[in-house]
Amino acid sequence: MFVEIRLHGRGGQGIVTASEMLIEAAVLEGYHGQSIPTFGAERRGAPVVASARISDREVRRHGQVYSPDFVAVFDPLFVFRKEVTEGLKEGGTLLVNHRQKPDFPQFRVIAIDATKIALENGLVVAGWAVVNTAMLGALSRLLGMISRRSVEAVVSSKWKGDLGSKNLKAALDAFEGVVA
Amino acid sequence: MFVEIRLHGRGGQGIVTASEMLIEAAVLEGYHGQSIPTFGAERRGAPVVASARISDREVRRHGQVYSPDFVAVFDPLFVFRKEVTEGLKEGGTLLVNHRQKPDFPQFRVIAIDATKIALENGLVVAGWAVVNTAMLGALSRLLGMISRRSVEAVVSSKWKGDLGSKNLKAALDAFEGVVA
Amino acid sequence: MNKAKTGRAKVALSKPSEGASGLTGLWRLRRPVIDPAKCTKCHLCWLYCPEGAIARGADGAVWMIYEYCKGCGICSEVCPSKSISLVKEG
Amino acid sequence: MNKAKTGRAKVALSKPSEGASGLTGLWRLRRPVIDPAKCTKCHLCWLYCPEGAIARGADGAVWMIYEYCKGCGICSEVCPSKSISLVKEG
Amino acid sequence: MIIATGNHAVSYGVRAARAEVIAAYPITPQTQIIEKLAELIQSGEMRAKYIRVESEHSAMSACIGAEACGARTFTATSSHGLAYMSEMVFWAGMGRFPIVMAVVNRTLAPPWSIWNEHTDMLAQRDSGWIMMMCGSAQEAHDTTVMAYRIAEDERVLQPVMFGLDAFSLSHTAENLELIDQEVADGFLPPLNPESLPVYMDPDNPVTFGNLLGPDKMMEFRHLIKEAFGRAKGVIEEAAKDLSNATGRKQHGLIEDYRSSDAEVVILAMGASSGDCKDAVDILRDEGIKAGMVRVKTIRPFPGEEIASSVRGAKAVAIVDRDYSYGFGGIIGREAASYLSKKPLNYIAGIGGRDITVEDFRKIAEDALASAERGELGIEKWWGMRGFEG
Amino acid sequence: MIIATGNHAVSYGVRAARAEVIAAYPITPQTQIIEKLAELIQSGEMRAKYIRVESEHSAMSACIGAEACGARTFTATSSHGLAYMSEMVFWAGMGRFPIVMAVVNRTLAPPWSIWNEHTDMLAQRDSGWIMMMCGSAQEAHDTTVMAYRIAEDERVLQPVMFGLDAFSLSHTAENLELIDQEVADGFLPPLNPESLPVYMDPDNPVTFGNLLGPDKMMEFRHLIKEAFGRAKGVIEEAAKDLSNATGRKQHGLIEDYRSSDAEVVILAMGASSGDCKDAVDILRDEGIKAGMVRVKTIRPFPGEEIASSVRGAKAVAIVDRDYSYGFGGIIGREAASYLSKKPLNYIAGIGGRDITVEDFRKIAEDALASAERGELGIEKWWGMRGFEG
Amino acid sequence: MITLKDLPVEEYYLPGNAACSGCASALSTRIALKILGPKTIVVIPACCASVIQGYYPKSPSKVPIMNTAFAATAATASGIVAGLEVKGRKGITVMGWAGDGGTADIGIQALSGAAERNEDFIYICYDNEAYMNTGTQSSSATPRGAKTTTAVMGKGERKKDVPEIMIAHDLPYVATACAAYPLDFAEKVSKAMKLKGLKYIHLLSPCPPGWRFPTEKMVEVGKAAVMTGAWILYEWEGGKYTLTGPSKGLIDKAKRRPLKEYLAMQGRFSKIPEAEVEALQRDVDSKWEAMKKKLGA
Amino acid sequence: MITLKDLPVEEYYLPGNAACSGCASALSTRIALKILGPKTIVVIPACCASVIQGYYPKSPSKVPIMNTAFAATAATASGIVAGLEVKGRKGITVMGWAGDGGTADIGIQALSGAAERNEDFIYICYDNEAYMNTGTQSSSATPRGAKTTTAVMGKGERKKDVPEIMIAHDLPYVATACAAYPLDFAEKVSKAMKLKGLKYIHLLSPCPPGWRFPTEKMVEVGKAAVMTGAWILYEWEGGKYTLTGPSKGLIDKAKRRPLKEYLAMQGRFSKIPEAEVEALQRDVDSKWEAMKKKLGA
Ligand SMILES: Cc1ncc(C[n+]2csc(CCOP(=O)(O)OP(=O)(O)O)c2C)c(N)n1
Ligand SMILES: Cc1ncc(C[n+]2csc(CCOP(=O)(O)OP(=O)(O)O)c2C)c(N)n1
Ligand code: SF4
Ligand code: SF4
Ligand code: SF4
Ligand code: SF4
Ligand code: SF4
Ligand code: SF4
Ligand SMILES: [Mg+2]
Ligand SMILES: [Mg+2]
Repeated sequence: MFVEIRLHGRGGQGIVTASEMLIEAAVLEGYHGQSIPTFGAERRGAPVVASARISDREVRRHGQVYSPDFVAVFDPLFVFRKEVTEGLKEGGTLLVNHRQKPDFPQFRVIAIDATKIALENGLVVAGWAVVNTAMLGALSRLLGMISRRSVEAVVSSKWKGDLGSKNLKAALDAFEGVVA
Repeated sequence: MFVEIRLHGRGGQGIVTASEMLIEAAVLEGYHGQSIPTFGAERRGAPVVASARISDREVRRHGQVYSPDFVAVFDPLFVFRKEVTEGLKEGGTLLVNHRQKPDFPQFRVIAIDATKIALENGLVVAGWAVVNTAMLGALSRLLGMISRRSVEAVVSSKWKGDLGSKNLKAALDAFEGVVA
Repeated sequence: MNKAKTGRAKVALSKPSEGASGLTGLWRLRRPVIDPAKCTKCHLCWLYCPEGAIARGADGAVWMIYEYCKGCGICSEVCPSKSISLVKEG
Repeated sequence: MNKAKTGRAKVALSKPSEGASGLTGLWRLRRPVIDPAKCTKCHLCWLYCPEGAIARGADGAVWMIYEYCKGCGICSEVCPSKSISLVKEG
Repeated sequence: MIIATGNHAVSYGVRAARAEVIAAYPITPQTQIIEKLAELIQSGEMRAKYIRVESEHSAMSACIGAEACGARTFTATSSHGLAYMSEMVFWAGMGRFPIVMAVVNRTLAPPWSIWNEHTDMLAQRDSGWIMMMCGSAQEAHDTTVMAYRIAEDERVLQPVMFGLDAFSLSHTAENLELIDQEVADGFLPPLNPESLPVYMDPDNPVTFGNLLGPDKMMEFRHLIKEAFGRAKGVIEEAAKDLSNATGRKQHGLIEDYRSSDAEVVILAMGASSGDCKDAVDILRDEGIKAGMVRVKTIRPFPGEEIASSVRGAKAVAIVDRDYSYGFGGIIGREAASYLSKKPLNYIAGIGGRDITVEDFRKIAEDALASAERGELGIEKWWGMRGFEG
Repeated sequence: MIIATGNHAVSYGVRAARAEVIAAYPITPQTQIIEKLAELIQSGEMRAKYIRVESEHSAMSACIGAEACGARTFTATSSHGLAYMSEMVFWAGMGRFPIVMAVVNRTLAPPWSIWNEHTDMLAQRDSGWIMMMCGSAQEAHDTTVMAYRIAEDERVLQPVMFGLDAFSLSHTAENLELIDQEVADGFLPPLNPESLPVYMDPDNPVTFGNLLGPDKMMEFRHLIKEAFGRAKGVIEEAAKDLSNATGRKQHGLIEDYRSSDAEVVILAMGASSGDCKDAVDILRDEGIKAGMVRVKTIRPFPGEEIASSVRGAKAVAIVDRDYSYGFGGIIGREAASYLSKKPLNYIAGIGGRDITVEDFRKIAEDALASAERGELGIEKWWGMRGFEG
Repeated sequence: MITLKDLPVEEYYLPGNAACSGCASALSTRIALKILGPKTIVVIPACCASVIQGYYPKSPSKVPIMNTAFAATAATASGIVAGLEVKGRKGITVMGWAGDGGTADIGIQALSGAAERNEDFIYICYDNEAYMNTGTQSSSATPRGAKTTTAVMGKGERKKDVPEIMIAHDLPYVATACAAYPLDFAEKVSKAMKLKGLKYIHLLSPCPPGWRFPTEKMVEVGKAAVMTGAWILYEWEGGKYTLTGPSKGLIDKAKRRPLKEYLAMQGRFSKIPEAEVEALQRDVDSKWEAMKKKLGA
Repeated sequence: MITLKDLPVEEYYLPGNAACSGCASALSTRIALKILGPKTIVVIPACCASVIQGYYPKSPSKVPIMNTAFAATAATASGIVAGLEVKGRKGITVMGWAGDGGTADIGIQALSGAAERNEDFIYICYDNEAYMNTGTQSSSATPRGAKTTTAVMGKGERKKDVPEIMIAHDLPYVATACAAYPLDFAEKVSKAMKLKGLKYIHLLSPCPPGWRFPTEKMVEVGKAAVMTGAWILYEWEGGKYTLTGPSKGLIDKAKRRPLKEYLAMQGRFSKIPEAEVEALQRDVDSKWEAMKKKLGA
């Protein structure tokens, strides 16, 4: 088993956190994982990318992910940017934070309104809907190898108290709500 | 022709200047020359050494002089220090600034009272008798290949005015006065 | 490349251009919108816009260059006549 | 050397010693000489000697450590009773 | 098992090693290391003093001062920071202060670039430091602890720096098993001030560093040379001991990967060595006898070890993510000086470009083909793109 | 014909080259160079601006700034000064500022030592500078002028540093023929701002040095690599032109001395190469076919040139007055990477010890004997003394 | 006095650059270049201002920028001044533009050296009170109490007073400014431009992500710094101090707003203990006492 | 007040060292160590004081000396302080001893950094007003008019005022001293030793070969520096300036000897034009005017 995932979002949207939590969850499931930020001088709001790998053996390679099996788009505005689907394998999964499902015939496209979930759970910081936990939940579910329990464990260990329960709720709402 | 010379004196006594003037004079005679200070962190008053080479061909080597043909001792007090005669070739010339000729049977020893010549010519700076021009004169004469005219030229180009004539007088007094 | 081939040296030199970092308007979460009726043409918004993303017309009217406006909201805060409102993007 | 052989590391470390730069008295051109008769044992010469080359006896008498005295002449200058004269060396 | 970036893996290693004084200056992509350490110290999880110095030159100077008083010290830097402290890097090396430093390898400007290249660290290779290079977050963690053991070993007593590839290792989060504190303590005894070459003690006053004339300097420098000679054994020993203590295979001088019977051996270094291993496996599956040798230790340079590992190969492809202008790939040429058959030198990943599994696969093929054509001893810039800059 | 120290020979060379901005910081044994320049400028004998900077880092920074405005610049330093400016040395190299710098080679501390060793300059060998090494005061003078021609050549446009051995060359006064100003002006045209890679001009505003991602950096760095490739030809051309202009034989990449038929060739560098020549003559007189090859240029490294010069020899003895701990003599190992037969590497003169004519004679004999015993590829520390430090 | 109308409409620092939304430093660059005009060469070390330029092959700057190493701003500028001089290139203003880290910490040696030589350029330190480009580590200009990634409980030491240090160098002109008062700043840049020698301006630059406040509050935060007296606007010329802008009216402590209003606006001072707030308030008060003395008031 | 009798007879800096005959710096090292005593660690960068130690394997120092690189004094000392602290080694005084070049020029970054962190050591700058160890090149502390090998016509710029710069760092203690007044200096070292944090003393150190005067005149030259007012002896503590020693009596210009007496004693000011002497005299006078203000006098 060797899965490569790429996350697209904006600086400040927490895609690196999401990708790290994702592989933390994978590790709880006994997998090896890797979370790779592409790092530049990007500021809050600018487009950023992170990637992740999950494998049943040690992940040895350290290059970027060029041909992901999964792509997750955290920002509704980014869905149609061309770098988003670049290299995505045919038949690969494209998870988008969007109210409705965009049309990409060559991919398995799944939409989830992570922004709504975030807002419903009161996850707003400085005007930003914090979508990363919702996206984490949805992505975990779609990947198939990550259990609800692991998502729960990872989110709960990251945030405590009120913030913890809000994030947990968002992650689980998405985990349950995502429709493949 | 290849002659190696070593000069012993104190920091501040001008042995590097003397050795440079010596080879300047040699160059005027058409020779190649080299003047090598041994440089340390020595202060005014501490023992110092310089060496020189005169040759009819380009002097290519840059190492210190270990087996001089000539040794000149600028400071009366240093005459019996052991490093002074170290390496001096048998039969080599030992020129000392001293009132009387010390006894070194294996060398050709020549004494000149350079201090007296300096004082006579009013060459005193901060309580120091400036003996380097007198020593230059004597050494040039002993080397054989440097003419009175070259000594004159070198000293005159180095100092002008009153100081120039005092130094010139000292150098020539010594040139003439030294008894081989 | 030609220059390099013929031996002309070359280092990376950047040329002045708007949008050197792309259409930074994309970074925006909130859009500043001017109400021309309220605007007194005082130009304080222009003065304070960190981005230089507010243009001034010959008649003194001001407008946002949305390609680049990052949506900081400063113009709205400094406007003495409260002519600029911030509208959520997307 | 033994230590180095057995693998014990070693850098150059210097130990405190008088005459670290040799018998610096040799550098001297003038020798300070005290006239004990004039000396009031005020110890200003001791205070001001840059070299620390003036010793003080139990009775307050001072003398030069000629091995190291560089002959600067400062002691002579600072002596209020003019007890120190400078005598040419050699 | 936790998840941590290569940088944090280093911070945790520093904690496990019980470093006592940390003096560091921020620079991308090293900041995570020191931010985590500051947090561990200020939250009381780690007993150490953090000196917020005003530059890297001062960081290394402070480490030297602290080490001279018997404290175990740590610093971390990158690229310009390392170049800026270079004078003191030599000072620590020639003064034999067993400091440990992490270097996140980044391209030197101009123009500004924050991405991966190894030239920054390699440029310090004459400084009297033991130099190592990590291949994974786990190795970064383990190497941190090992570095102190090597540096402070009485047979060595030289500082140790180790490299992490910018971002691809420094910021990539991976599985990480922390070394238990007891295991660390067993493996790494406390620093014994008595063993330090320089120890500032008013009760036993010495002057360190005053002038040394040409009469003895060479002999003192020869002692350093000897220490580096012994270091090879000490490194292997430390790797073996830590392997035993942690149950994880630790590498000392080099790592051999399927190279014993290989026809083409790639000499790789750093995080991309993992990509290289994947390429080797693919090539093997395709029937090509490929292998890899990884340079774990750069100083002392494992020239003989490399030579013996690649002896049987038809082609040796040395991949350098660094360059010495007017000379060549640094590892490539250094290794070549030990090899009887000329290797091929591939310059790749300069300025942060990825070296992918596919690149390694193609490099191996290219090297084999070149060898068959008898074209050896050649340097190739790999992965160059069209250039209309 | 005058008499001048190696240092003053450089100062006069700088005057002949009409350098316009000099920014330098004093350090033994370089001080004579800049003191003479300050004197020439302040007495009105030379038209230039002297910037009394507060450190070497600032010296190089100021040179970079001045060069970027079209001024011909110069600096000089040594050992710690060079290490302290290292970051800016790379800046000048990667930024392609055709600055010229004299380096008086001195041992790096601790302990403090002001004497001759080449490690200081060699430690900068990855910085993108052309590097040369002088053998006499005359060569120091001539090389100063040549350096500007090479640096500013449109095929090169990289900075040039050249070395002088501390004291044995820097402070030794020798016969010196000054280059006539007209000859210098003919040989070295004025710096053309148009040709500068970086020129700060508000009428044509560019930004120099802002971020460059991994997408193009490698291509820009490859341009530097190419410049170094072309530099070999440019150096030889400059040497030939200056030979013609001055009537003095100038050396470009290497100097061959009686090596064509030699059985034993010594590879030497710097001022002691003269002692080596004397040794070669003595050996020849004794019937031993000895020869010398001198490394004049270090970057670009004349590996092929050396290899072809020593091809016929039974034994090649490379004498290094430098050392890379945990590796070996730097020139020795760099050259070895080009040689098919392994050379012998003699480490000598570390920390300022003299390498005498007698030393070279014995090294040649030792190398021949070793070769006969089949003992090659060995490193020997030469001239070690009893050590009870 | 420079008024809004005096500022040219032309932008020399173009929109679409890489500054964070709400960046005071970007704003001030814009303003400074409007005053200095096109005949300017700017020297910038490693800092946010180098990253704001974005990536090759584009730059927002219509005037030439010489990026240089972190410690090298003032030395590089010295070289540029010398190069222009020997080449007879007149009428070009040279400006160093560096962060607080690049000024107060690693760059102070070069700055102090250039100051003593009285090199002819303008040096502007935009002070966002931490190493922002690398993610908010403490610098020597970080104020006491502020949390950074290397001072997770708040910094223990006081802010280094760089303008005072520069005054001790006896320069032709030293001034403080604040990005929230662009016209006051513009006035000072304009004054500096007309003098020969080294002119130093220390500009407080509120930084939304680093100080942790919403982007739209940048001007308000900057004004609060001045109105609470935490930051004093003044000029120093010919040995004489002069307060400028709103600081003129704040000598009387009663006119100053309580410091805690300023602190409360910023996340970096969150959860700061009351006792610490009082200590900081005392620091402010005593700084004003000292200023009063200097003013001879 | 410390009197001659309070000074221990024991020498911690032994005779037979490599200082020049008549060296004020060597004298002052002797005095400082008498006050600090054996429980001291001294940090010395490249300078005359490093060379004065002579060659391995001997050293004149009875207290440990850590020689360090030229720019690194204050940072090395910071590390030593930290090392002692974490190892629980108490009761040891750390002293940095550096020349004016190593303080005012290349060392100012590290010093300024340590000052802001308020590291617990004493920093003494012995100021011989040039790079003496390398043969008298100008430093930023070289006074205007003085000839050096890099300013053959005399330096054009004024002396950098390092004590004022350190005062701007708001240290626990800053003082000036002069080697010709060893007891005044001893008093200041003794005071510094008792305070925590960074204490800075700037010691004028007449240098016979560098300033070109006969060795025996060292004390006289030093006294002339003070009595002409060219060098002011003062302390600064808790924001307050206090004149010490003979400087106390020199506020009134009439009490000060004319500067030219001081200049005339030294070869480095030989042939200085009369106009320049007057300008230098005005500098002195205005420095005193400024001092009067600071004293609140
Ligand atoms: C020698 C060196 N050390 C460290 C760095 C990393 N670095 C780049 S920018 C920066 C922070 C700059 O802080 P400041 O000067 O305050 O400017 P700001 O980023 O806050 O605007 C640091 C630490 C570097 N580029 N060079
Ligand atoms: C980085 C570096 N640059 C230059 C030097 C050379 N150097 C050694 S001592 C010295 C002069 C020191 O001057 P100062 O600090 O005033 O002390 P002084 O010698 O006058 O007592 C210089 C320039 C050095 N050792 N290191
Ligand atoms: S929101 Fe900010 S960037 Fe946009 S126009 Fe207003 S001030 Fe400018
Ligand atoms: S600040 Fe408001 S009133 Fe003034 S010009 Fe802008 S929109 Fe109009
Ligand atoms: S002459 Fe100088 S060194 Fe000698 S005792 Fe007197 S003061 Fe001391
Ligand atoms: S200074 Fe004079 S009076 Fe005083 S102790 Fe010395 S010799 Fe005696
Ligand atoms: S971090 Fe602060 S100073 Fe830097 S660009 Fe962003 S807002 Fe501006
Ligand atoms: S040069 Fe001056 S400061 Fe240096 S040792 Fe000599 S007298 Fe002392
Ligand atoms: Mg900042
Ligand atoms: Mg000095």
